[in-house]
Amino acid sequence: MKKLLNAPTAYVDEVLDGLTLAHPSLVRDGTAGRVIRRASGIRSGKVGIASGGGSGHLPLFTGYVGSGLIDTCAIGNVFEGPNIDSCMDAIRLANGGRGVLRLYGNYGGDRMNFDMAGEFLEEERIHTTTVLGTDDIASGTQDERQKRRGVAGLIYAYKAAGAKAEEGADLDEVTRVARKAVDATRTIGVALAPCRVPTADRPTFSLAGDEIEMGMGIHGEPGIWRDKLKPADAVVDEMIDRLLADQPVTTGRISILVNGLGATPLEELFILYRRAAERLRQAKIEIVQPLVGNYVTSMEMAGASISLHAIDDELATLLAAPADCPFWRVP
Amino acid sequence: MKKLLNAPTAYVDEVLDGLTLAHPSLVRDGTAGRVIRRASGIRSGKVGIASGGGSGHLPLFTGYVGSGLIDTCAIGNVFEGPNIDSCMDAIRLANGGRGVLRLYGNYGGDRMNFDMAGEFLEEERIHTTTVLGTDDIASGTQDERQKRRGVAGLIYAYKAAGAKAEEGADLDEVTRVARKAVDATRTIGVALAPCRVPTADRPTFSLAGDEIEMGMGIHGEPGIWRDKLKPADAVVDEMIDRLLADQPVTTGRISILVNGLGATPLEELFILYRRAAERLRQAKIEIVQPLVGNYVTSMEMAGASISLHAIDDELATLLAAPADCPFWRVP
Amino acid sequence: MTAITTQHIAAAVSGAKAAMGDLEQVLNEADSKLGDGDTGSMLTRLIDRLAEADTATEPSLSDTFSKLARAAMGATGSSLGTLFATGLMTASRMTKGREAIPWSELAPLLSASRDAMMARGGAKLGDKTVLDAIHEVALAVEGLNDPVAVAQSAKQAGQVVLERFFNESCKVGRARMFADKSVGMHDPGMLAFVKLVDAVAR
Amino acid sequence: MTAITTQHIAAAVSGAKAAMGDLEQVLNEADSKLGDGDTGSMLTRLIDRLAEADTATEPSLSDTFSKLARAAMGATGSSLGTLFATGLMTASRMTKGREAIPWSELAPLLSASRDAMMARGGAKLGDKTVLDAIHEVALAVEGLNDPVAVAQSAKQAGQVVLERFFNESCKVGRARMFADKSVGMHDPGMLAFVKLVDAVAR
Ligand SMILES: Nc1ncnc2c1ncn2[C@@H]1O[C@H](COP(=O)(O)OP(=O)(O)O)[C@@H](O)[C@H]1O
Ligand SMILES: Nc1ncnc2c1ncn2[C@@H]1O[C@H](COP(=O)(O)OP(=O)(O)O)[C@@H](O)[C@H]1O
Ligand SMILES: [Mg+2]
Ligand SMILES: [Mg+2]
Ligand SMILES: [Mg+2]
Ligand SMILES: [Mg+2]
Repeated sequence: MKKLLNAPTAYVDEVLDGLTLAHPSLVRDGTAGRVIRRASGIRSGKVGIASGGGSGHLPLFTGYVGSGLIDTCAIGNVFEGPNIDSCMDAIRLANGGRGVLRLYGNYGGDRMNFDMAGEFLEEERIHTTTVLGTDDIASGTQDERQKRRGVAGLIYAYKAAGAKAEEGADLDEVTRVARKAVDATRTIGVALAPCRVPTADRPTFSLAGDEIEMGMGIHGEPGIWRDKLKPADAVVDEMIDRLLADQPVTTGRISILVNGLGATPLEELFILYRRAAERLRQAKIEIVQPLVGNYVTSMEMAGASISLHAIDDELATLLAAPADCPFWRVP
Repeated sequence: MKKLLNAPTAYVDEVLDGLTLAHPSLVRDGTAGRVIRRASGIRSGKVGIASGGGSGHLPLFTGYVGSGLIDTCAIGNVFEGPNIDSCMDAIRLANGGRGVLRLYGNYGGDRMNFDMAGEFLEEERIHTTTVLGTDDIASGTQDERQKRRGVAGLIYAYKAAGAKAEEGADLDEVTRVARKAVDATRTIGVALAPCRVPTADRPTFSLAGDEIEMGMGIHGEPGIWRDKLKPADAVVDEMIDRLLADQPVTTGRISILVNGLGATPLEELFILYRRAAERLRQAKIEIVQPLVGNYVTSMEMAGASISLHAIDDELATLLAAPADCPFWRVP
Repeated sequence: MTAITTQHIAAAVSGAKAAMGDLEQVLNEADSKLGDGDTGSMLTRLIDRLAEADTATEPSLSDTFSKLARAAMGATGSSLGTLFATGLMTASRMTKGREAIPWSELAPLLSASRDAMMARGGAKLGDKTVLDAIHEVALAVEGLNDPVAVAQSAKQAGQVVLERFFNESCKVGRARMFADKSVGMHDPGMLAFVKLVDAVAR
Repeated sequence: MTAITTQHIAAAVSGAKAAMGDLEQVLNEADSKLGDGDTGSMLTRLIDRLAEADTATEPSLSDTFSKLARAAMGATGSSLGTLFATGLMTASRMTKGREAIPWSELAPLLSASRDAMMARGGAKLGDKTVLDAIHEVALAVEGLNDPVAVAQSAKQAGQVVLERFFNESCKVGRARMFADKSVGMHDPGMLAFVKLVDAVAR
């Protein structure tokens, strides 16, 4: 598991330097430089959206800072939540006077730090709400849905909330649509090969040369089964079946994200998408704005996830609204 | 080297199906469905740009079909040139009555097939010219520059020629800027891990767990040296030194492409970019429109390439002109 | 009779730092089985930051704990690191204005930290987390006022708790979904706490 | 006295197809040393297409070669495949209107194909490519009119040329840059031609 890096402990800061140098619409801010915000700052009178999470998932989280998406992002070390200071900075920097939605994945560290940041900020009287991404169906049963982890599907919540905030909606409305987008989204992943945390001397898990693991988390947390590699169509079929079983698509319309975990080539993602589209067509579900590519990764992990985002008219409108960040653009 | 696919022999067609399903601006055409063209067709009166090459390099080649870029693309099997029929189809479909520039990489099979296609098309009186991408400095010495292979830097030629054609320029002008863009571009790659052709039962090369190879080609062809993994900065320094030695940047301005070969995470590309930008700043070379990401890949090969595209006012204008395809957009 | 002072805390931090050299990859490895493989590297960084925080001139134990808490918070936002910082903040609150506390106050300090960590993280005793280890050590040193006895009991309690939970399953985080897989291995947070107690209580 | 007919060509194609089962990965492997590792899979596909092309009812050898050339062109755009198709096109041109040709005309057919391939690909004899193998076989069967003797000589020539170039370096393509690395291995195109001659000349 070779990596092109310098000191492993400098990894995150060098990545952020490169990211912001290459994309001037993003700037580093915050006490420790661990917040990415829009270069233009928060528009006064707009509800702010602050997110955050661990490093190692580019374009998530920092890459989605942009118009029609999120305003600020607190970023931690690889697979570690952002620290309290960064969370506080991200919330403050997203404050345009109409409150801030905290929108991030449902991970222990992230939650504790955003919570503590909120407590510290109480006296500053920034009105905040929280919505947690919980789309990974392999990370909790149906009746524990609120305990599920947030993975690739989080970007649909960014999109909905970001579009609503850009419209000038108030915090309650932005919060409502973020929650609605989370509720409408389900994801499952399949892993082919692990990644390695830069400071660790071995990969986060190991899989035999002919094995895959269904349902694995984006940090390499255990999945539902581990078995021999199967044909792509069989893998997709199982993923789609599991997603639809967890959430019947009553609206008849979805957006789908076929997401690469990092090391899986675009070619394979298109092979997966082809089958997924076929299956959805058979199920008489219309696909709107499909996304195929590396949207939420785990460094050099190999594999893919599929997210289904069931949309009604409101979510469809928010999804189609203009958005622009270095890694996702809706014209 | 696990792959998510069905029959290895169905790989390319399934990829193209997925690609065109996900991106309706691209459609399959040609006798064997091995041409990708713009859904809108060629605009009458515009010079056409036809490209082509082997599969396995997405987003290259087919992904760059779009406004301000190329019009059609003949696509072969993995690492094989497109066949004559596809080349003929691509040229015909790019013909809007003002001639067609054939713009592709300098590989044996591609060249022979585009040449033969040209001969077969002679009686159809489509006026064509040819420009070959030759940016890979590790594939030939300075005095054999015309023998060098085309790699990631080819997209700069797409951009320049595409912008010029969109302006309404004639074939000679479009050909001139394509050649100028090729002449102004140099690339070098470094590989960390191989890929596998879907029908082959082993990778195209092997590298020890702690080795890298400088100058390796995008099909795994041998490079300049093979040695222990070095710090990212040292790798970048050597790459930049080699690029600048091959082509002193007299214009003082370049665009740079830090390109992932497929399995290398964005994080590492930003670490490389950070250093490259530092080095160019030290050399008092201004960076315009940097590109960091997977633009030209070799499926799941790990590693990166750096391309420098030295620009004068003309190339700068063409680079900045609007362009839009699923994988590269200039607003 | 000795009491716990800022110097003891500084010595504990040095001891912990020295121990992390060997522990880093062991803890990463433990975490990689069910989590993301970063516990060791996170703790290494966190303890490096504690060691960098100059606490020698802090007027009270409370200030020392507070400075360390802030250093810990700056070092990470991971679950364990944040809980660790939460524990330090609690210790700071409980030692307001005091330059030293008798060893017998270690147990209530640990218990209060444990409770604050439970409130913050939402886990319960028995879930097979760092909490169970803190709890066990707190119980073991309860009423003891002799540093040697405290060290002895703490170390012993660490071994006991590790063994007791080895064949239990994790009940928090994603690991709870794969309870079976967590049987027959140590929880990385628990293991970290026990190993650091060992190092500090030499 | 026998002559080369459409039936011979069909038999040669079947023989080649049967041989590819074992040859596919051997040739991929040979190509992976300096090229991109696809020679075997490309040839397998190409020869499958030739076998699918129904040439039984073609009126002349020329039509048979032409049909095969078109099948080959449809199968690939790789260097070797395209050169192969170029050779077949040349054979077609040289056999216009003829239902059969004597075995003694095999040599001029091979020579003409070789020349067309040189013109198309720009390589020279001695560059260590498939051309050298074709050349050697053409020389070896020159003047022979007995199919058994032709087969014998062709097979022998194949061994000779493989050995002769084994320690030479490649002079075309990217491999020329790393001439040293190509010493001590077979050129995949040359190896393919020789192995297919072996299979066809059983
Ligand atoms: N909510 C919680 N309550 C108590 N302990 C927890 C909680 N979450 C995690 N832990 C402890 O933290 C350890 C994991 O730490 P670490 O790997 O640093 O965190 P992360 O899960 O953020 O990568 C676990 O082994 C467990 O002991
Ligand atoms: N220009 C050329 N002239 C003659 N033979 C060539 C030429 N280019 C390639 N070859 C032959 O083709 C072989 C490679 O075939 P193949 O792997 O199918 O092509 P590609 O290089 O397109 O992957 C080489 O070993 C060589 O014998
Ligand atoms: Mg972590
Ligand atoms: Mg090839
Ligand atoms: Mg962890
Ligand atoms: Mg080849």
